[in-house]
Amino acid sequence: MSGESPEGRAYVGNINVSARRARKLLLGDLKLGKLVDWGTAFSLWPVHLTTSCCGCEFAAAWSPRFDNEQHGALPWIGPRQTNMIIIEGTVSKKMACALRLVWEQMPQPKFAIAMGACALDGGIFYNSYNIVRPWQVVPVDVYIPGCPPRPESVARAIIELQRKMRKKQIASKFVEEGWRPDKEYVMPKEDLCSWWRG
Amino acid sequence: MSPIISDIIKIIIWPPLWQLIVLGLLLPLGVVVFIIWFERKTAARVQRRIGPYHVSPRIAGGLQLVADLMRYMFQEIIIPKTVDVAPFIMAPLIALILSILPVVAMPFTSNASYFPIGMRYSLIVALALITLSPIFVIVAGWASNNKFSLIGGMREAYLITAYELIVMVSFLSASAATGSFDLVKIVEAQAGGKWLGLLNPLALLAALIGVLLSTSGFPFEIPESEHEVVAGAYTEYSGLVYGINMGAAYLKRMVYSILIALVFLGGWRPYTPGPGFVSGYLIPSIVVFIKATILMMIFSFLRAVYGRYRLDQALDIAWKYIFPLAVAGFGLSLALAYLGIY
Amino acid sequence: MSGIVRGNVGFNDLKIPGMWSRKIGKDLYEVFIGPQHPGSGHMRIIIRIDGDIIVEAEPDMGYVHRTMEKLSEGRAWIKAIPLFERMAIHDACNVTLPYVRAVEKLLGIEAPLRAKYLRVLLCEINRIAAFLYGFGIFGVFLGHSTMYMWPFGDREVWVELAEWLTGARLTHTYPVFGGVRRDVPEGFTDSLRKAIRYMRRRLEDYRKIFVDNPVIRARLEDVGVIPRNLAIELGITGPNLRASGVRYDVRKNHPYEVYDELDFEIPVFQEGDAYARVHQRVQEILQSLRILEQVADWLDKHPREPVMHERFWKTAPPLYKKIFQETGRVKLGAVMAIMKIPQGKAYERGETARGEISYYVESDGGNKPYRIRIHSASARNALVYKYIVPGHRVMDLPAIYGSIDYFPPEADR
Amino acid sequence: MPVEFAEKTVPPGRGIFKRFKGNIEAIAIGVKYFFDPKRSTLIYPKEYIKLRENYRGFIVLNAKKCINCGSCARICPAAAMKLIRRPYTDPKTGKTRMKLWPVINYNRCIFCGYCVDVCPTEALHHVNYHDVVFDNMEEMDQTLESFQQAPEHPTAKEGIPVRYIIDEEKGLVKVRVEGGEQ
Amino acid sequence: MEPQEVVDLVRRVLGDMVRDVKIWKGNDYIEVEIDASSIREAAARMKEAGFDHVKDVTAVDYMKEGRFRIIYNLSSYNNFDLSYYIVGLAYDIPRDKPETVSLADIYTSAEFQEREVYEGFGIIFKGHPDLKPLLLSPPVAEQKPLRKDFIVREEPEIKVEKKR
Repeated sequence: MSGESPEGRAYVGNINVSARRARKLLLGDLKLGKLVDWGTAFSLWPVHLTTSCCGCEFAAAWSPRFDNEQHGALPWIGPRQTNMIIIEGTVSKKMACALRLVWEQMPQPKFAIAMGACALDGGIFYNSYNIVRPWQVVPVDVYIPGCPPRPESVARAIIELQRKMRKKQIASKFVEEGWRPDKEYVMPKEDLCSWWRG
Repeated sequence: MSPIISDIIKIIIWPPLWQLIVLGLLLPLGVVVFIIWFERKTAARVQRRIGPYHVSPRIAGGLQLVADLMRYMFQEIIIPKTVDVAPFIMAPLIALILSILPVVAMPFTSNASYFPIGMRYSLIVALALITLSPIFVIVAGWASNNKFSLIGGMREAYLITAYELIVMVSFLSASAATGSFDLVKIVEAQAGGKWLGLLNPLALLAALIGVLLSTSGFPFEIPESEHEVVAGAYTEYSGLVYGINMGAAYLKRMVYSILIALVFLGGWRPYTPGPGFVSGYLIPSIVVFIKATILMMIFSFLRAVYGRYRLDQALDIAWKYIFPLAVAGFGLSLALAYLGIY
Repeated sequence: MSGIVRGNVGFNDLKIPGMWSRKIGKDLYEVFIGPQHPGSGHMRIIIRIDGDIIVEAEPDMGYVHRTMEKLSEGRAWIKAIPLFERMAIHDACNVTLPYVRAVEKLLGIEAPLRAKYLRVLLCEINRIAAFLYGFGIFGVFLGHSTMYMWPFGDREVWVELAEWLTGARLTHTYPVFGGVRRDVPEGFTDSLRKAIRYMRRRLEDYRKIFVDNPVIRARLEDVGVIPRNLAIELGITGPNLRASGVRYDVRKNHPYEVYDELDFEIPVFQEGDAYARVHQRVQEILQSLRILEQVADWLDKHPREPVMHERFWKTAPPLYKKIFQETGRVKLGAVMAIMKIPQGKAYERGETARGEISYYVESDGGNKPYRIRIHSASARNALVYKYIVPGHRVMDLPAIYGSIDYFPPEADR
Repeated sequence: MPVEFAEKTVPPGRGIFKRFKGNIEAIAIGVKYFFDPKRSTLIYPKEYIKLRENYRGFIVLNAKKCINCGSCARICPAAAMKLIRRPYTDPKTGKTRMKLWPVINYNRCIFCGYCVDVCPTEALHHVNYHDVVFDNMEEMDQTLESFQQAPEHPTAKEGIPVRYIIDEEKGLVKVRVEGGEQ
Repeated sequence: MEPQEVVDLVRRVLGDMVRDVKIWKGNDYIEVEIDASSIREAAARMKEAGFDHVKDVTAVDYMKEGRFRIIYNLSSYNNFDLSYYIVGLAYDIPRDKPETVSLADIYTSAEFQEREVYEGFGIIFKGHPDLKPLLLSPPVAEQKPLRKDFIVREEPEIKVEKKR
């Protein structure tokens, strides 16, 4: 709670140092990395940011017929409690700022799935003056083609992400080595949010 | 048996320790894990889908909560710059402790050697402790320095005024009937099938609705109503602290359910506790917990059937209908006492 | 609902029920609802609240504005069909049909009768699916998660039918200039009839768990009342308009395709509150089912015949005709991509699930549109937030939002 | 056909009895579906939907049939289909000339099926699956070689194919169909 | 009601404000051209005549002729016969001085649409209660994207293959 202190002299109340130590103990010494990967893989909660019309299929992907909750994914309301974002289609210039703000509000480790042609290379709106490519705004892990993709594709993307996470141990690496660096952003925040109010 | 082992066993079944660690912490936590899983699966079943599954296909996704817990454990805990850090962190922890604390006043058996803390006013103490934790929801909402958190906290504050009285009056109607504030005596008075809930359904109904109001269960899930105030007072919480918040809410409901099971549903009856640890303590507590779990399941089921009331409607219902109902229940209890049934 | 004022008075004279006037002071609390917010979808509503009462509400739209009007000016005529479809992909046929009809009007052609029936078929399937979508969103706004899941599950029945008919779940791109792209497959009408009977049965379940649920009634009755005059003044449309007692439906007032040959009625409710809008949608689903039954009967009675206008089908090579006879798939002529449309203006309207959509199409005789102006149902309904929401409580906002059935991509175009 | 508008009113619902009945009905229907959910959920990687033959999935080029007319690229609304210059050896005459071949970019493709429908020789066709995801965007930009075969369908190896049929009682009913590699 | 009757009605209501009337293809769209100066008066009269709401408000940029045409498409909800027709109340303003008057106080349904025309074409509606961009963010709206001199480029059909 009080500012930085040299490593090893953690006194009661310094959360950062205590967290670092706990992280070292649990992941380095106790080798809980696989458990972390397993837990994170089966608890990918996408944040409820509907950027565009792929939201229809996103909603259908959690409908009784496809029910992605079976993979442990539960669309959740606030960004603070989630760890995944599914970019559902076009991101307009106005929404891009919101997307970045939501992404920044999410706790690490976090992942992004780009859904639909618009989220990849603009789709049918490739030459529109009011859209941005989502991979310029946030670092994307899995891409789903289609306009809109089928709900199974969303499930397939989640499975793919789970597989990647457990194979490459992404989540535990994030936790152990610190977070995903910010330099992966293609577009700086000033470009996106210069006009934002709120 | 060597004396050391028997000493260890004695320590384990030493009533205060058993009560606090096993019944007060571990068993409720286990039940909460089960109930959250049950809630998701029930909702899924009513909604014609399957719910959590692939995490452990053989036990129908029973490990889902463990996975969620693992994620929460290792997620970054964000403390925004604008929050008041000390209350922001402390509020959920205190709320969690206060949610479980009422268990110290709750006996799970009539066998006096296994009372946690023997006291004559255990019902009053339990109710008093239960009603402390909402204060810290308001503190959490205030400390978060977020508009939605503040609104959520204020909603909780509004609702406290409504449900506090209902809960008090409806639970105290048991004292009115049995003439005692001691939970043991209240349960023992219900022996022989004279469950207060059956003889005085008005008070039971009022208590159930009061519990729904106070634990923000459907249809009164207003403080965390996600479509206006995102996550209510918990909007800014992330990682493990948010998990603690959620756990505290369920533990509170668990404690309320235990209290209802004791006061209205005959406690450990129809089982009659005997001497010794197993028959004098273990089985009666399991009976109580089963009753409480069934109540929790009913509360969970309502999520699948109801939407949520508006804030003013909830207050309206609470004051205009449920409070008179609770008072009527109290009157009925007095009548029962006058007739000499207890 | 005695507060509704009838008669020909202007907006300023209206006494709006629930309107709570108070001088706006300094102690207002400004809350931004959206765009990341489950209670607003991809738009933002800026509300200023005093206690629990909303004093001012200001919709901040455009988070999904994809500049369709401008993009259509740079593309061939036929490429605008999938473009406009993205406005409301779960209501695709209804949204694109008026554009296709406007261009057909400029060309001076009309689709063959069978194509008209097929268009109506997909329109009504889309309409039901879109209503169910709206119900689902509405349910979750009121915290009723089962009412989210059930309509979304039953919507899959209609999506499945549409997929069978057109080959895509949502973005059918079904009507094209002069006709449609597929004929009905074998056994389609039997499944359609089963789906109709199933839907009628399910509506009873919806009534029990949602429409007649006392919690839902309490949330919706006398909330978001749009009086008749105000509804006309604001120019809102669709089920919201009819729930306020205005007798207006493009399918009746300006019949297109074969709607004037079909036997159906338009329900009109007088109350104008959120609850009436729910009932309005239930009744409209029933009427759509009625239309579908008639269309299924017609399709059963009539054999497969070309579903493309003579002008495009006459010159089709034998291979195309063989493919159509075998699979029902209509091959498009290469002329479609480079077609020039005669100079002129056309205005065409259509009734989507959310209300009226209108296209103003202007051609300068080239192979690209000169100007297309779209005004969609949700864009018309957006005014409701500014004029109806103030005076209500904060928790009424999701109820009103859901009952309006607002779909941001459609509003933002 | 006369114009029909039917005036309706909302059924009354106030009063203790009506409210009580409403509550009971709601809980009863919940209990009914709790015991008999009539569900048809697809357990996804273990089962996959075998889509109908006319489904507009990924697009495959049959280069033997292609006459290099370029109609597909001209009609593509998303500019996903592009023409590239590649040498072509005519098997009959043995002459090598530059020709324009279509390639598709799945970053853009909106699966509208215009290209397939406009192709005069049926050189393009859809495959009936769609649930493929990619790790990067370069993979999705097809070359002429990769455009001649569809992307790999991962679920076909993992699961069993099912199809949904419409039922009066249950809505959608899952039935097992032939196919799949397992 | 025949289209000619609607034309007669419009002529009767608007009197000599009408410059030109055209019935477009399909016989349901009637374009009435009036003077830019008399638009408020015309709109008020049309509203009294039963055209109670605005279907849409739009502008068309005739760049070569140096003018914007602003069109208010009116229709009726109350009158069943009139509701079949759309009457487009059109007037021209010069392209180099894009200013006109707002009808938002006469037709509330035009309020948001005038904001849309404002952001797309940069046409200023005087007297509008809250004239600011509706859909676009301010930096994009400054470019006046719906004008014809703002060009969005289509990609060519032939791809220049990258060396791999």
